[in-house]
Amino acid sequence: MNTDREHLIDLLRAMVRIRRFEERCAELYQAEKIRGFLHLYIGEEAVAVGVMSALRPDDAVVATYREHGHALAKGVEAGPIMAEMYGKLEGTSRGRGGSMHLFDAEHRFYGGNAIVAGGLPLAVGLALADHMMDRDRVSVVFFGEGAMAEGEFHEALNLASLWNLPVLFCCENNLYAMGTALERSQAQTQLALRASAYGVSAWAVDGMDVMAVEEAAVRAVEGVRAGGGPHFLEFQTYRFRPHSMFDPELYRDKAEVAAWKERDPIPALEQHLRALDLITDADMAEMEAAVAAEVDAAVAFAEAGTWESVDDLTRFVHSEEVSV
Amino acid sequence: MNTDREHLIDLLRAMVRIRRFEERCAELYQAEKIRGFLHLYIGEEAVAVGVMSALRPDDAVVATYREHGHALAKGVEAGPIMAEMYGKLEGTSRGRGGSMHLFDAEHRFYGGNAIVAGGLPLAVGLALADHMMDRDRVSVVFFGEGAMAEGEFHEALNLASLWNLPVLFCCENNLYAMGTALERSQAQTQLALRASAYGVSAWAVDGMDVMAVEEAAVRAVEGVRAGGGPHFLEFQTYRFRPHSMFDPELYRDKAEVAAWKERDPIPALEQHLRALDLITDADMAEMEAAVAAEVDAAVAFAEAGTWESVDDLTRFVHSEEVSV
Amino acid sequence: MTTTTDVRTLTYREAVREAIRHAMQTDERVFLMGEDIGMYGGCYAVSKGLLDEFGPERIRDTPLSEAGFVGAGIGAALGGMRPIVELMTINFSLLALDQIVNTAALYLHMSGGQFNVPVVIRMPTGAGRQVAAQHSHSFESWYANVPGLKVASPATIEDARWMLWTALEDPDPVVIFEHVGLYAMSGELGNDAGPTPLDGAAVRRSGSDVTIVTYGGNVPKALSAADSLADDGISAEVLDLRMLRPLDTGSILYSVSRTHRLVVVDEAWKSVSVAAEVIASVAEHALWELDAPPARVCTVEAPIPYAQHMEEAALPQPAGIVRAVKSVLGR
Amino acid sequence: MTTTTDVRTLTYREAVREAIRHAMQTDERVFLMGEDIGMYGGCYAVSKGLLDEFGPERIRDTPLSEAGFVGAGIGAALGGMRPIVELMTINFSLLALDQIVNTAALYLHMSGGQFNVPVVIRMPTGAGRQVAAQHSHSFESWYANVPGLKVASPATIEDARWMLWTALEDPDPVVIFEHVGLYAMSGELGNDAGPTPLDGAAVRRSGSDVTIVTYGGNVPKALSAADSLADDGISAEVLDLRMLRPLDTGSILYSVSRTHRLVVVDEAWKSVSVAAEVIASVAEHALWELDAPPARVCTVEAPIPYAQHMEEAALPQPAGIVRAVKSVLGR
Ligand SMILES: Cc1ncc(C[n+]2csc(CCOP(=O)(O)OP(=O)(O)O)c2C)c(N)n1
Ligand SMILES: Cc1ncc(C[n+]2csc(CCOP(=O)(O)OP(=O)(O)O)c2C)c(N)n1
Ligand SMILES: [Mg+2]
Ligand SMILES: [Mg+2]
Repeated sequence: MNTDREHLIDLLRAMVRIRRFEERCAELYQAEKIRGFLHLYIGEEAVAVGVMSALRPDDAVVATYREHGHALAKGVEAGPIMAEMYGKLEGTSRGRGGSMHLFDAEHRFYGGNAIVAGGLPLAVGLALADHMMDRDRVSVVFFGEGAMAEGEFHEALNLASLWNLPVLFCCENNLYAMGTALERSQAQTQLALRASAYGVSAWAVDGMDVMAVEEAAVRAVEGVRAGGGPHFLEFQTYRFRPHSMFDPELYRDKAEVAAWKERDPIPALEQHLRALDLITDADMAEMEAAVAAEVDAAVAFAEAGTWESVDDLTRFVHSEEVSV
Repeated sequence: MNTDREHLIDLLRAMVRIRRFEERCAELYQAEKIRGFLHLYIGEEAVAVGVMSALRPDDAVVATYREHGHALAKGVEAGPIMAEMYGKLEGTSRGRGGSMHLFDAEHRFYGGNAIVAGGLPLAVGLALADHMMDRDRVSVVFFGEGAMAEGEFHEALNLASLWNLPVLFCCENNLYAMGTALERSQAQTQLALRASAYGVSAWAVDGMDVMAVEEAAVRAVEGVRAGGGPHFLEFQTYRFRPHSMFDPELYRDKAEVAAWKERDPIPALEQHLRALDLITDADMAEMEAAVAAEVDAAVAFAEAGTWESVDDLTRFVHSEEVSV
Repeated sequence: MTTTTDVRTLTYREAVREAIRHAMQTDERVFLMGEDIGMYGGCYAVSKGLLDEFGPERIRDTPLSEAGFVGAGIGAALGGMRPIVELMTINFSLLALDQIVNTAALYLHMSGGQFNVPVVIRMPTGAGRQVAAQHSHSFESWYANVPGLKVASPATIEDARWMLWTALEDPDPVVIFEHVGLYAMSGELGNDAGPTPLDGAAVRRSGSDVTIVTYGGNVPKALSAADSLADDGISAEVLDLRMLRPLDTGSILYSVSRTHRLVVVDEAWKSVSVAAEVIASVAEHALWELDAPPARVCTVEAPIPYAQHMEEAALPQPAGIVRAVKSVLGR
Repeated sequence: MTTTTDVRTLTYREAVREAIRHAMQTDERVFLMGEDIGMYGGCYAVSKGLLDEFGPERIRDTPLSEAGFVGAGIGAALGGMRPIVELMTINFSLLALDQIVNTAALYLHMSGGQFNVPVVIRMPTGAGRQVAAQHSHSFESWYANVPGLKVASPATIEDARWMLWTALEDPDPVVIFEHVGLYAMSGELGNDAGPTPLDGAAVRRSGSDVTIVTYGGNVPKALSAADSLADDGISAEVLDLRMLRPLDTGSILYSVSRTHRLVVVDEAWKSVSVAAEVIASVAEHALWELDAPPARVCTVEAPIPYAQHMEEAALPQPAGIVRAVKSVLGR
């Protein structure tokens, strides 16, 4: 895998970007600038960043309601994402979707699907289209370990495997589905093993180590693109924040959270770079400053945004012109 | 297992009963006495007979649209079953269900569910009730290999295993789901292996050998009743007839059907008994005569049946009195 | 006339919780099953605290498997239990519709009267919390179309507290819709209150100029509209359907036969809504009673958007109800 | 006036098959996906022979996974294909409703206009073949409630042959319901016939005394009722809705404004049916045009029974339509 300095610093910057962006989101939620459900990815950044760096721009991504990090890592601009959370017309979805429904056709970012496991059949279909049109693109779908109990997960894995489709299934196993711990939702908690029962190549990866994530993703994406059929990666990770801003967190104890924070992927990579003398305080300060500026600009963009006219409520219920 | 003469002859009689009953059904379908969908179990009798002989009367059975054999083996009388197919008021379901929807509360026969895989969550719930009420009953659900692609299969197996419920999952792998061969519907065709991925005890059984079926069922039922959690049995069997009376059978060749007919469970057991000199021509003749008489009586019962009054169309949309 | 000692104040959320607790204390066959109702405390905090009181067997957290656990609830009901199955929202209930319709609603009739299914299925419905299109819809009308189901829509503290009791006594499947906008509503409940029936609409405000028929989360909106209409000298009767199936056509006709004017408020999309059924029933049975064409105030026919001003504009609001009433009255 | 050379006779089933074949020959992005459409030849033999012509990639048999393959069809549409997804019957479509509603219908609006979903979903609907409660229902009304979907109900050979073409040209999801009772119907098709629109009802028989509004499998029943009414000197207009969403209210109002009497025939259960929507729309927009209360002829509100006499009694029949028309006419 690519271990040169610039690349590692890019990975670090990508994670820091997501972290700072979401820390700001949390503040803006308190300030009631952002409303509805807000699900933060803080703690899991290594997964989206590592996987996206293994993709081509023309590969597709389907994500969940916890998708700010995936959108940013896939190349969606911070401004429109923030504007979307503000409910502004300049948002990725005209302010109609909010935090849970980011979309970006240009970057082949298919949402922002808030039906747990609902995105899996969609990704299978995107891959089916590529397969039938002889395109060597990969479709990547992210979902949590809780989604693996859903029937749609089962049907999607069987279809993708049966038809040998170019799908990369990325399970973000953060040990909880809202308040439901893995062992209370899955009879078989070795998720990669579960997936391999569908005849797909599957393995578990340390989701707190962005280099490990990238290495696994590169291998899996190569396999998928080469016609090796769907692959499944279980990323063992953890969310540092509550499920959503409404979550009283009655179901896990502080000690567990603290222990996982010890494994925060951002300081981990920073230490690694420092140990190799690949990064200096100045570099870090510069990076943080650049990211802070980007987040400020995103907030400014959102603040400056406009409101969609209520006259447009029914606009795009159907397409405006026939796209044949 | 029980290998004494009487018992083996009972198993043979039970299979012959189902075979002759359904052969008559096929004739009555041609005669348009039976209408709608008719799915014959011919060739698979060893499965229902072997499993039922391992059950207690108070164990529950949930079956599919291909359930004549299961109903007969569970103790439902032939007369009401035939009357049901005639659409008569004296049928198991007042003539409202027909071939696909046999029900019998007295024998804890819960249908006759024609939604593929729809019966699995139901069986899980019956078992949950027994579990919560500390009853040592077993709930058995029959389904085809095609049902294993459905999300409801997945959700039911995970729930039963997660909650360690007394369910026996009986997969009747007859290699086809209508015209879809196993390898065209399942990415992983080793079904017992697939089931074991949910953490349930699972193994494959020769579904053409009633003694093997019974032995496996006895072991599995003991395990379930003893609190060992759900078990899964894959019965490798074959339907000798078309999927339903509408099936042109374009999807399989005569040779394959012929090869499986060589393994017909009824002659197989008869030969076994003859080899051991446990049965004579006279015994067989007597058995066939008795069965023929029973089938004739069932047809007579159906013919003599009455039609439900159309005034009762909405009767039992809701219960007639509160059953609290 | 009640004195303060005869009544107490509680929220709709507390009323539902109390109803569940009461049922579980009274009948050991009753249990609650659903996603995150236990350890998490319930997505809308309805079941908060019940896990400690009743334990994990009877406050049973489920995996994300809507078809699976709703089907298991149906099976448990067939097995002699009295399950209360909670779906996290009506949007996710689409994943369980096969079990609710093809099994729960059909089994008694299809079995010739042998297998009744005493299950109660509860779920939050409706919009207004800026949670966008996949969490804000109202599909009650689909359930109201299905014979074999009873469909309840408690809109008051009393019904929130007492309809569940009647539903659990019912031998057949009952689906209860709780509008997310009502959970925080607080109000008085008489200490002498008791089980409320699973049939019959209720006049929440009587009036003589127009009948406003509504249900669930829109009852408060209709009442506030009626208040402002009163300021303009218009006396509006507000009829709360309470049950969407069976529909109390008699009460609708009775009210319309006195007011001769009808406005139906329904948070569902207008086309093929419960509101359509209400108007159709009146047209069939009391056409000559109408002194003006009836009107519907429904959600704009589009997915519910996130932005607050767009969501507000999409949903029925008191101002819109007032406008509709005035136009029906030719004012 | 057409001579025999201008027309040919074919069945509804053949018309649908020809429509699929034509689309697949014309546009390589089109493919057919569903359960047993290939090797088996189609549960209703609609797709018989297409596997040999187009091969297993484009006549794609699926496992029993309704949510999975319908979702995959939606994804393939987003990926640039033009999938025709076949569900074996409407009853099983409940298993795919989450994907159809929460994904296909919402994606374009929820994404602010970025992701249209050009998928066509076909399925048989309706009763009359003695296949009992789990195979005989009519849930079209649920689909007709959902913004973002177009809902088609071809009732003639021409629409069976040509609506699919228009549906495939549509950039958004279209759901097509084919009544099982129509597949064997045969009739003439003009060789000059071409694409039929996804909006607009059609007068199948014009008349002056009463408007019979219906759709799908009940159009032939309404026409035969109109025949016998003619014998009694009653001139009935039969309006075939063709599309259940969007509903052509204009044509309904136009017809009623001439006949002043309305009977709606719908195989769905009466409560909250498309029939209710038709009557509600007329009451809202043309109340004064009605010289008599409108009437509905729908399926008895019970699961469809197997026994032939019971099933017949449960469903709308010409005799019942005649009775309803006469009572609306006060005869
Ligand atoms: C079908 C469905 N059921 C329930 C929900 C409510 N819900 C939203 S997120 C969530 C937990 C999902 O957990 P997991 O899949 O592990 O993802 P995570 O949130 O941990 O990233 C639940 C139950 C939903 N959105 N969709
Ligand atoms: C949910 C659902 N989808 C499709 C069907 C139509 N159908 C009835 S039986 C059948 C094949 C089932 O095959 P399998 O499960 O192997 O059982 P078998 O008929 O072989 O005994 C199909 C597709 C159905 N009844 N239910
Ligand atoms: Mg999780
Ligand atoms: Mg099979």
